[in-house]
Amino acid sequence: MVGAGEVRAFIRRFAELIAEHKDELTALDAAIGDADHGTNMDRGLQAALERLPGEGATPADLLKAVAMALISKVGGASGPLYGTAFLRAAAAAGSKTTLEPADVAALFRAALAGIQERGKATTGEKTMVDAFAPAVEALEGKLGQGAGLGEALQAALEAARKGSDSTIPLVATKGRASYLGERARGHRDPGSLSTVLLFQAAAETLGGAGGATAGA
Amino acid sequence: MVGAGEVRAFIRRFAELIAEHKDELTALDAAIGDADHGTNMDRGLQAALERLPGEGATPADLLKAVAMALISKVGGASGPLYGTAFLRAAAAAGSKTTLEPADVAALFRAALAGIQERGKATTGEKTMVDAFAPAVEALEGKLGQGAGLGEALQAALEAARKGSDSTIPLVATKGRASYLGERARGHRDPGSLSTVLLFQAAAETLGGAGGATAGA
Amino acid sequence: MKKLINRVEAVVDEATEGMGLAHPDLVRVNREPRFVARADAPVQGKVALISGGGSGHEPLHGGYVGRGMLDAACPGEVFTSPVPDQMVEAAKAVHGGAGVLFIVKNYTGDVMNFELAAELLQAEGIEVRSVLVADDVAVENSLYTAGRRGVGGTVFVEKIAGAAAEAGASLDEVERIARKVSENSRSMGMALTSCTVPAKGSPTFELAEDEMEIGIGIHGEPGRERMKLRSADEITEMLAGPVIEDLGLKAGEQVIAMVNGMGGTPLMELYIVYRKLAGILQQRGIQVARNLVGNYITSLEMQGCSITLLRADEELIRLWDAPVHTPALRWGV
Amino acid sequence: MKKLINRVEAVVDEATEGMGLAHPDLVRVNREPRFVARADAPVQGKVALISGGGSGHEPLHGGYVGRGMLDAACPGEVFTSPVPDQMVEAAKAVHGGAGVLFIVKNYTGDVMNFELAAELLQAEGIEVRSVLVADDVAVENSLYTAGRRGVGGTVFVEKIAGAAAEAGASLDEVERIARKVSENSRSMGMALTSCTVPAKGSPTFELAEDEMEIGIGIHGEPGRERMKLRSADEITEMLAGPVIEDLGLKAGEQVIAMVNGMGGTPLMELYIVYRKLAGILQQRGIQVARNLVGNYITSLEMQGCSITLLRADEELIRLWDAPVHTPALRWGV
Ligand SMILES: Nc1ncnc2c1ncn2[C@@H]1O[C@H](COP(=O)(O)OP(=O)(O)O)[C@@H](O)[C@H]1O
Ligand SMILES: Nc1ncnc2c1ncn2[C@@H]1O[C@H](COP(=O)(O)OP(=O)(O)O)[C@@H](O)[C@H]1O
Ligand SMILES: [Mg+2]
Ligand SMILES: [Mg+2]
Ligand SMILES: [Mg+2]
Ligand SMILES: [Mg+2]
Repeated sequence: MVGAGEVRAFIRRFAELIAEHKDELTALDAAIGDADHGTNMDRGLQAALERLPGEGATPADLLKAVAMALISKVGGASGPLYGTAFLRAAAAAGSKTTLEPADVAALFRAALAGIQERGKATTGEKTMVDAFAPAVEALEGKLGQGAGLGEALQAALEAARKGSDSTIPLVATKGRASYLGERARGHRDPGSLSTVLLFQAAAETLGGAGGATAGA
Repeated sequence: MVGAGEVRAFIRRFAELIAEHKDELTALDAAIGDADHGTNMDRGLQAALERLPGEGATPADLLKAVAMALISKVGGASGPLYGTAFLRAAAAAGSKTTLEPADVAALFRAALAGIQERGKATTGEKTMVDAFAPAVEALEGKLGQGAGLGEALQAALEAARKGSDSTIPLVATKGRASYLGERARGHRDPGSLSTVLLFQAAAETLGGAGGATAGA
Repeated sequence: MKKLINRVEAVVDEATEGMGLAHPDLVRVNREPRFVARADAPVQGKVALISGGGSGHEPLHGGYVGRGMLDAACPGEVFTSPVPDQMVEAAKAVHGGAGVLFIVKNYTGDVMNFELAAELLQAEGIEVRSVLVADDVAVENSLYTAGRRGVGGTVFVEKIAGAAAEAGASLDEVERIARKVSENSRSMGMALTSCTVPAKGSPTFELAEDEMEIGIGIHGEPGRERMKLRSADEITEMLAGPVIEDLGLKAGEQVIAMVNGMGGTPLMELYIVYRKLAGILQQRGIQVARNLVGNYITSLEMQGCSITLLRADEELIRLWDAPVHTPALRWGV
Repeated sequence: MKKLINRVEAVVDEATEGMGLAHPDLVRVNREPRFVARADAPVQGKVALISGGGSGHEPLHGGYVGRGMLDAACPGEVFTSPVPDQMVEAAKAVHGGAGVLFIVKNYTGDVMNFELAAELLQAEGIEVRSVLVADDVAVENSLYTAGRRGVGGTVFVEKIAGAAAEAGASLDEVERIARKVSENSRSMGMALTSCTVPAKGSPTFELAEDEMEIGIGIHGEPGRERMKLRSADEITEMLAGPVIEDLGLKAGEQVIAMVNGMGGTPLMELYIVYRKLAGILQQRGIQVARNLVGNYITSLEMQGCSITLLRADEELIRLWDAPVHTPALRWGV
């Protein structure tokens, strides 16, 4: 089961993974965007870590703190998008202090809905949605088949990875990469990689015993 | 003896040599000046060729045309300096239609005086004067010893070359190179090389039979 | 990376602070959250114009704060749109009770952050409208893209809508004018060199010594096409042609024209481009009513230029000529 | 070489022509010989101010032709001083019967060409005086050099002497003011990158990725010293220190300050430098009465900056504030 401790570990691990992949994310953005996705996400998540509420905070409190940090520190497209995602996840978590596997799935579903409302992208437009949507579907699918949360999150991560890979041959129709037309082909969408990292953090920290490398 | 034909050949050859060494002159100026000496001199001498008066012109007419072209086309330090030199040479030639060796020497002496009046440089300041002054002295010296004009001009050329070499280790106290202080050491003064070319043109065209490669 | 900076993280704060120190009579800099406001704001009864966007486009937007132009500018990190907090606090600081107009360059990030800010301000009872600038003809229409980028036309919208607001026009009227300018502006840009985002430390793209990018934006994004370097006259034709076509300019019409440098281009070269542009327009019977030649909306130290044309009528020219007094644009005062 | 140009030989002519096309209300361009004159010249009874020099420093000098500043500017080839013909014809075209003042940057070539022009004009009965600008503290005094170079102080001399002339001052008086400004101005500059003279086609010097030149002039000459790159604050100290020392500025004095870009430096970086300069001056009790931050006297596309300070008093500030209307400097109009 997922409590505030796991959510906190998830947030820490996401921040850690973004920091580790900061240059890679920025390099991807340099190829088809404006060379700031890694810097943006890192700035936002570092701010989130500073603002995380202490003992007694609910999962929703923690997720909302991340949302507000991302909205008020990132700027760019990814700030409002991930910010809205965390805000919707917080709303879905409500006042619960522990989350069942189905709650976790609902939370990611709400996050995806937030991203799509804010950004108006569907899959195939070469954005983070291409990783996020299949990941949420895999998570729900696996849980529906009776798998444990750990296994389901692992499947979500793999789906996110595949989804991110699927952006490589695409032409973009949303975000900055859309300005490039055909020239965007052959490059991975940077936002789809940060989404992979989000699901990696989730798989490592929210999946119970399976989450071996849960945050420091 | 030197008539208008030889003077015309001298001017043509000087222009030709400058054109050939244009990039080298500019490269020298790039090291300790502002990268335009070759372009400047070439622009001026091409203009001079266009303006050269035709048949019936005296040596003075020809020299004056070069002076006016240099003054009105070169700009920079070298324009007024060489312009004044040719103007004074024209004045020294007066209305003569042929010039004796002593007249030729007087003409170069007048040119040097013009450069020094306009630019206020003496030898050792890392300028064209370092090539021009010893060349004129060598010319006068050789003629004084009874040598022919060809031999004397050859000596002048060698003195100019030595004089130009002597600028290499110097710190400059006139012209742009003076701004560099110690950093000017180790570089040849570009104006001293254009002066060498002037004496090379003279040796090849004004020295009588010795002037083998006289102009096209 | 060679830049006159101290720490990479402090670039925008220090530059904004420097602008405040240089122009204390014109602007006031707020640090947390970061915005640049008119020194005499709020001007009671006047519609407040607020713009903003990623930094690195200076003088846009901070340099256009002052009498007859913007009431506030919100500088984001380099090439990153500002966050909603900035627009919210700026609006609270400068609005004079007659409503707020956001001038937003059409980029996903800018649009979403200004949208969030507008939602927050409406919730506090401050009326906010937004006008998008989307003038870059290098981008296909929004069926295939996030929509055209906002580039040079932004300068025209800020100047002309600013003049309307200064003259006391209502929010409806200022919005109408801003839209009119936005809809009648088109731009296209090119790059000879890339630029280096301080936080990244190396050039965003690489161009060979004989290559150029045509159809670039203002964020060091690669353009639509890379091609061999051409002469200034040919480049000017490649930029001006699509702009004129897309605007559908006809003989007898008037324009306000801008030849804009990308930050690292000598003025001499911009005048060479303007020379050709003037020739092209004259040949087509299009009259240049007013013009700007210089660095007005840049991409850090990028070398290159853009051309912007605004179809102008008497109303727009009158507002263009109205006094303006900002750090970067000044006349009539 | 990457430049927005057509033919190397046509660069200066085409840029000058472009400037004329962009500002027909302010200037008139003469082609043979090349000069830029005030559109309303000759102004009868007014002292005519004429300057000139190598091109590549735009907006200097052509951008400063107009009401309250220069009557004519004579652009030479890139980094090459103009020829006497240009000054002679310009003077004949713009002098209004009250004499001519040449404003000459102290370079051997400029000095000699203006000298020749003055001799020719005097012979025609036109009274000509010359004021040398020699404000670059990076150069040792004239015992060891051709004398200090004329750099940023030139902008101040042209503005302030221009205001005096516009106000109807006599030749004696305009000359006195110009000398006063020249004697009270000091500058120092630095480069992060070299620049490429079109006719040469490759950079004048090479700087490693972690090097800079301190004490450069405005012709792409190497400076007095090459050193490792430092922070903007340290660089500002290295430039401002010698300028303040050499002027002997004391607490309580006032200055007009300029942070000038060399052509390829983003405005953002210039404001970072200005921020530090303002701090240094404040700490010493020196008051900045007025300032300029931007590209005012450049070296083609060079990246770098220079700092110029002018010791100012009420007379100079009053003339500084007087209306000016030129392509590059405008206020009060
Ligand atoms: N409309 C959109 N919907 C979903 N995701 C988007 C949209 N636009 C952009 N993105 C995502 O945002 C990422 C870029 O984020 P970032 O570089 O931080 O912002 P910016 O593009 O403003 O510089 C893209 O890689 C893409 O995944
Ligand atoms: N005062 C002077 N007297 C004599 N020669 C000089 C003087 N100043 C400069 N020169 C010569 O002029 C040359 C430079 O000419 P050039 O590059 O054409 O002009 P500029 O220095 O104006 O660019 C120098 O190499 C030097 O030989
Ligand atoms: Mg980005
Ligand atoms: Mg030179
Ligand atoms: Mg961005
Ligand atoms: Mg020169």
